[in-house]
Amino acid sequence: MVEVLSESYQNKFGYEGLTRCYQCGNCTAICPVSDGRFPRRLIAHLRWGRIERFDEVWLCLQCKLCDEFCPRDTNPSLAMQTLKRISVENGSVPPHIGEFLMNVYRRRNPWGHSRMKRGEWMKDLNVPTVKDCEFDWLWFVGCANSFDSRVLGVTEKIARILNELEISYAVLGRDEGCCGNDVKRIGEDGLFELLMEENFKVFKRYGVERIITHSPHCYNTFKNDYNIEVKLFLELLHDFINDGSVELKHEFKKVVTYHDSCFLGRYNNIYELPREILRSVPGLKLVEMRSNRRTSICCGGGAGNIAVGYQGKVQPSILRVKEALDVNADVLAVACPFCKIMLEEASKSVNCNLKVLDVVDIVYHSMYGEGL
Amino acid sequence: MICVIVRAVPDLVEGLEIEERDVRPYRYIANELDEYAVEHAVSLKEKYNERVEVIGIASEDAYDEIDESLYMAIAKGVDKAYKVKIPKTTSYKIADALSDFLKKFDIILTGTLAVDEFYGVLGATIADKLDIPYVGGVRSIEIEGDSVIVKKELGGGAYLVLKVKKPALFGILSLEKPPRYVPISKLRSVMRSAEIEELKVKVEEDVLDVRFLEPPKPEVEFIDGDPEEVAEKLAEIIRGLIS
Amino acid sequence: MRVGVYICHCGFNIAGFLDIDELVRYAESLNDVVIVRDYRFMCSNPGQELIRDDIEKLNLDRVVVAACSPNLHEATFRRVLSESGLNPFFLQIANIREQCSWVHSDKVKATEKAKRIIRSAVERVKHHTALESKRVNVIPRVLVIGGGIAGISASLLIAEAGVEVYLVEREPTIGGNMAKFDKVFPTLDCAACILTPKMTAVKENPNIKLYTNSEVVEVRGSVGNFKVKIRVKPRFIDEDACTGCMECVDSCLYYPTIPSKFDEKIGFRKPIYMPFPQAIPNTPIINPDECLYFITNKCPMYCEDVCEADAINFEQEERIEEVEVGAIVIATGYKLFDPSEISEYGYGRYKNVFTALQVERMLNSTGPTGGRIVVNGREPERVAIVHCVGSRDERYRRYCSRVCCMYSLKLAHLIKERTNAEVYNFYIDMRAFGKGYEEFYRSVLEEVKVVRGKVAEITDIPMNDDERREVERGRVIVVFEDTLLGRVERIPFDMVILSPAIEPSDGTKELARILKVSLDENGFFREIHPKLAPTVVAPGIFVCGCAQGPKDIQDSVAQAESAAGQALSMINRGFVELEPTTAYVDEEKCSGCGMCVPVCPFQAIEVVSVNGHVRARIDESLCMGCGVCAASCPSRAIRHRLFESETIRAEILSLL
Amino acid sequence: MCSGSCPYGESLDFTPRMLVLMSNFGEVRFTDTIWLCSSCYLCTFRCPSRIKITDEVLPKIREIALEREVPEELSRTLMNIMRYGNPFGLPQRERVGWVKELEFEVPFLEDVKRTDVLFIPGCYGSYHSRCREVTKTIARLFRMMDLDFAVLKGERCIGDHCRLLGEFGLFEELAAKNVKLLNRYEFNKIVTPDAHAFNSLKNEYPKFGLSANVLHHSQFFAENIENFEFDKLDYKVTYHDPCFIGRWNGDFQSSRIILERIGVELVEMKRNRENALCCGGGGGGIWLDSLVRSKVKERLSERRVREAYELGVDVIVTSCILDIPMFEDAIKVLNLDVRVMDISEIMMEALR
Repeated sequence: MVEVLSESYQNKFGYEGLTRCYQCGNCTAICPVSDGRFPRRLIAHLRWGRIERFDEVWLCLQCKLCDEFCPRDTNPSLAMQTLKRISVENGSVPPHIGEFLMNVYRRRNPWGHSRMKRGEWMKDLNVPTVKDCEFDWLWFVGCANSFDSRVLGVTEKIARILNELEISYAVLGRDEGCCGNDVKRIGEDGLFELLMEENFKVFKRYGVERIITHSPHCYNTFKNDYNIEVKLFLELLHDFINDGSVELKHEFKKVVTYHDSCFLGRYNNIYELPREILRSVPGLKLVEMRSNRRTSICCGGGAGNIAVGYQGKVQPSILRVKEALDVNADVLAVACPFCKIMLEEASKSVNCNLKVLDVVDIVYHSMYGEGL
Repeated sequence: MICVIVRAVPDLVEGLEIEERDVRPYRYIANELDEYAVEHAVSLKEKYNERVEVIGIASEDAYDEIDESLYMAIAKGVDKAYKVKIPKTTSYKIADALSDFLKKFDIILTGTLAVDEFYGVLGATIADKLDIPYVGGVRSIEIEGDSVIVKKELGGGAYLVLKVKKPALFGILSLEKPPRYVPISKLRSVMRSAEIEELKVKVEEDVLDVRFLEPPKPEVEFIDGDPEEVAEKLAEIIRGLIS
Repeated sequence: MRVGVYICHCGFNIAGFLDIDELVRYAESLNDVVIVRDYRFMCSNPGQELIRDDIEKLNLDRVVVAACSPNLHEATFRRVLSESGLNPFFLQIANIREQCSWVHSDKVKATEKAKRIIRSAVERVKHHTALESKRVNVIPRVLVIGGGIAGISASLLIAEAGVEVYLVEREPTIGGNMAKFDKVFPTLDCAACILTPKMTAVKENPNIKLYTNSEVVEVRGSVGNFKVKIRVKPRFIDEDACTGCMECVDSCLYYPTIPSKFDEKIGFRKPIYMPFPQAIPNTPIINPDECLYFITNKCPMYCEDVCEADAINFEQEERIEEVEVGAIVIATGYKLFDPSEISEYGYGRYKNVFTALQVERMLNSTGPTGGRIVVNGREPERVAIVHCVGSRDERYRRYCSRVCCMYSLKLAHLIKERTNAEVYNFYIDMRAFGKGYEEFYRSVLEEVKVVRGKVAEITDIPMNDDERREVERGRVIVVFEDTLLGRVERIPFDMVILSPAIEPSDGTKELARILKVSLDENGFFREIHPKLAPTVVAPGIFVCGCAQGPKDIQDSVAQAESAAGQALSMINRGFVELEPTTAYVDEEKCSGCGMCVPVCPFQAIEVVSVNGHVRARIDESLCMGCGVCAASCPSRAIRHRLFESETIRAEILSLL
Repeated sequence: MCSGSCPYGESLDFTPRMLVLMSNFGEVRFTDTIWLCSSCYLCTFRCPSRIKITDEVLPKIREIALEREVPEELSRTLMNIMRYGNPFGLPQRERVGWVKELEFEVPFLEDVKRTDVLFIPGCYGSYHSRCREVTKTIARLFRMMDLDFAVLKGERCIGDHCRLLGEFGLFEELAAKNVKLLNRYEFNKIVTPDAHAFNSLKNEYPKFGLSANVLHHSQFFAENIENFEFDKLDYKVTYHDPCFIGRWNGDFQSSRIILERIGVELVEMKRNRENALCCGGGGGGIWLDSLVRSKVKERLSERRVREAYELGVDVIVTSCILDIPMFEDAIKVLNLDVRVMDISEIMMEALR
């Protein structure tokens, strides 16, 4: 479908960076997953006001790497998000993204697990729910940490740490929904609003004012889209390590490299926090990969790709694992459940000894000397 | 005119609550194959500009939950939606009840089967009541004058291409491409503006008792140990089976 | 003789390619060479100091500098010689950069060639004789040719310094092309608001003598002392008497049907007309080729009747005025390339296709449409602006016309503002190089579409029914490839504006011939050096504005004032030093045949009677030292200072 | 510029500009739209940087394409040229079959050894039944002029299409053979009605050692127009500039001189002279009809015929022998009522 728009095309798309673009192609060159057809070329299309069906737009992971390299502040990732939004509005969504969205819509999680089972992870744990106690903080567990067996261990560890630190918190259990961060990145604004309204309703019902979360995806959307007070679990951890409430007694004698999550790093400028935590673990040697901090590459799990895996030819997770191997790291530390899922799979598929661990895993080990 | 019959069925993902004389689903959703039928009807509308109507049938419990699927059908392009409340009953009674309403349509689509009706007779029964042809297991439909050309799946990748005179009823089994995605904002605006007409039809209740027959648990034995031990045990078991 | 040889490394320009040590060793072996030195930059102060010291301490009497072209630093090293008490002409430059290190690929052979060049310079310099430079007084008046913004700026600056200026303009009014504009980029100032005060200032300045409707027909003499003939064509209206009331124009019974040159042929005028209301001089003009009085002699001559100032004078005749000036400033400006040469663009064939200047006139409130953009009787809804029409094109003009990108953007902005049409700019490369230009480009980007891709064709042949309808609506179809998308597109437009190349004004060649200066490969006046003397064309002749090459108003004014400064500096000094390398006549040998007289391009030779014998005589103040006469003389009576036969012979023999 | 100029530009997967870029980068990608180019030279003619797209860039990429994937109809034709020396796969002795159909004898250069004018009809002029009529007409006109002319029995395909198709090996072989044959005999000039043969003989064969004065028949007749007395023809005609005569060899005038002399009413199509639209037959296009049909909405020949027809002319006059089958086919497809004539045929008609 071709639409030629004559007037105020930029307003229509709600993307102002458009006219600033001078088509240098930096974004395309830097993009780890681009096949050369985006973002530059698609911005040219947008500029023209000609919108057609672009299947390649779904290769974009919304990792914002291109934004970092744009000399004109064009925010190509926003252009990609805009194009995705237009595609969604026209109903042209590739099957794997459609499935992701339908799962979130029907079951409030990307995998299509039963909503009833959201609280199952805490069956044997002593985790307070909002229904049965007073609390200061709501721990928003997040979809991955609630369902995915690969990161459930992290969830359990967080629960134990929270309990032992005697923090006044509670979880929503079965009432927890999906934060909608990736739904928004896909451009499904209607669904995002639905989720946001629903979440706010739940927050109001239980008097939630402040949120702790471990997932950078939840953190990002709560902070920037919901505008609600939110704290990253790692921030909490960092504070406790600093004031001595958390004692890191056990040595972790490994070479560790840290992979920046896009939603912590480029989206929210949190680069040093996880690194400081890692540095305070005794025995740990922190090394940096070739691309780190601002230039870090994505794990491939963003923008709706977490449920079925990234569909492109280039698997960024594998690139990332190779980078970690290049610096002879034993452990690839992550701070995001999505990254953990993607990178762990990549590490298995390249058949190497690289262990992918959450920062929480490492801290937990250092605190209790177990759990690895 | 095309009509699609959409049934509300238990959402198996959410699970069931099994009681003494009843099976209670936590939640209902539209039968997946019926949604495929909607998809087919909408593409026919796009291709041949046919009017498409949809009728949702749901039990007392599912009567509200069927709405969402009907609205989604409207968002996809269906012209009108009806719904009918039915008690616990068999396909034969449903067919009886609906045949009057369905007379005016020349193409009727529905899922070949449903998760609560694996024997797949609803379509066939209705066709029988209306005295029109029925083809099940359909993958694709094209209209050619007053006939319809359908591809029926035979399994193993084989197809049967049939030419059927209208009116006819087709049981849909699959899609050629995945169902289209409906943006939620569109769905929500449809929910605000469109209306679902409630069809008052008298359906006799004739199912009195639903029981859950628990299948016997198969005996599973995990063999532990190092490979040699495991092999030893395994060999023993196989020997036992053979002799 | 004591010759010193100085070999310059010129950074890596020479030393990076030639074997300097080898050259030094070789030069030391030459006869009469007493010292050979090499240095990184001989032209720098320490380099010059080396030569000075040696002349003093080693008593050198000849110097050879092996370096770059003599065009660059011959003057520098001559000064070094004369400061050290040596005659400056005891110098020879061996050009081992332009003629050697820059142009060869074989290092060994190039070094060998450099040796020869140095040897020949050494042999030649020994034959040099002492020459004295002559001083010539400078006439404190300046001729400015061309009354556009460059000519006006130069004239005003010179006149304000109290120096008399003759400003010669070919058209009936000054103002040039800038007077046609509506607004100027990037500030979007009103062009008239900038220009008209300056035009009036020209008129009012007592030091400026304005000749409009006039041409320079002959220039004799040389720097400091030019004799110029100006042809003043009749205007048939007395400029001094005329009040500019325009009654005569109104009364003329001829309908305005003649395409106006000033309005780029989209507006029409009568045979008696004023190009535009703010014209300077504010006097109409009668074109005798169109006026009924001149053609048929049967005209009621209402114009004469209505003129209360009695300014109309049908008897006016062409006259030649002679003036003497010390310096000349060329400011002849540009004209647009004729896009009808590019047949695929259909200029002249389609009513929808315009040149940028035509659109400037349309946009101008004093223009033929009163500032409205009209195509086929209505406002366009979609407008294409095509950059680089004829520029950067091997088939037409190879150079970049430099201003088109910006004025095209300006037109895009103005059209968007006036008509709210959809505007597309088709460019190859967007060149927004000046101060504030990039910002302007960015702001225009917000409102127009820019497409990278040269328009291939403008056509009215439809490909399908949609296009047929568009063509029937009076649109033309523009075919192009969007090279950023790699897709060929066809889009119908109401209006297509071509931004043609800038090329030298008509008559540039003729003027170059009159002034005896050279043009570059593109037909613009050639400056002596693009960096060292960007405004100097020849001694005493300066160039500014688009006569030197395409440029925008800012640069034209800056260059005009630079040229004015050059002229003023010369006049302020009061004299110029003439190269003594002129030709002279050996009266013993001269037979007075007169062969040399017609070949001299500077009219410096005449045949006179000396003691009853007919002899050629060379006016050395006019001689530019070209040597044509010496070559033409059958009895070898004309010789040339510094280029005596023996000198050249020595030079050539040592090369072999 | 090039891509926008290309008459098939919108149908190309890789536009001429991209081909130039590819050959600069040395990385070649293509699809079968590479065969659409009918070597009309518009891109090359308009190129602001004077890049020889038609003559160099495209054939080089096609040469690579030939090694990978060739449309079936093309490979068959090239095979025929290689085996039989003509694209039709007809025997060599049939090449001069048309001579027997004439009412007078035409000498063979192989027999007479020397002649004034060597007449080379080219493959289409020799084998194609409609084009043969043109060949015979030209021979008759020569006869009327009492011209000393002869034809060759042993000539092979001149091969201009092979060159433009990137089949350089075949072209070189053909050229070498033909030059060897030609250099054996004496003649003053070569006249050919095939614009493609004309181009190759004039511009490419000198590289293989031919030094001959080559004329197109329109040029030859224009030069000798005084030898004919015409009756005024009451036709309204338009003239189609063949790409190889007009754009590429700069001769827009010869045929128009003849037409003016005949006295027909000549109206010009909108795209004329250097902007003329190609008939679509060049660069192998005449052999690739089904490929072209599958790739484009309307073939060039159809576009061109329609353009001419809209002028309301009786006859489309052309001077390239390939145009006749191309246009006549298009006229049949479009079901129009207009004739196509070679310049020689209209001369002959005016003589009667």
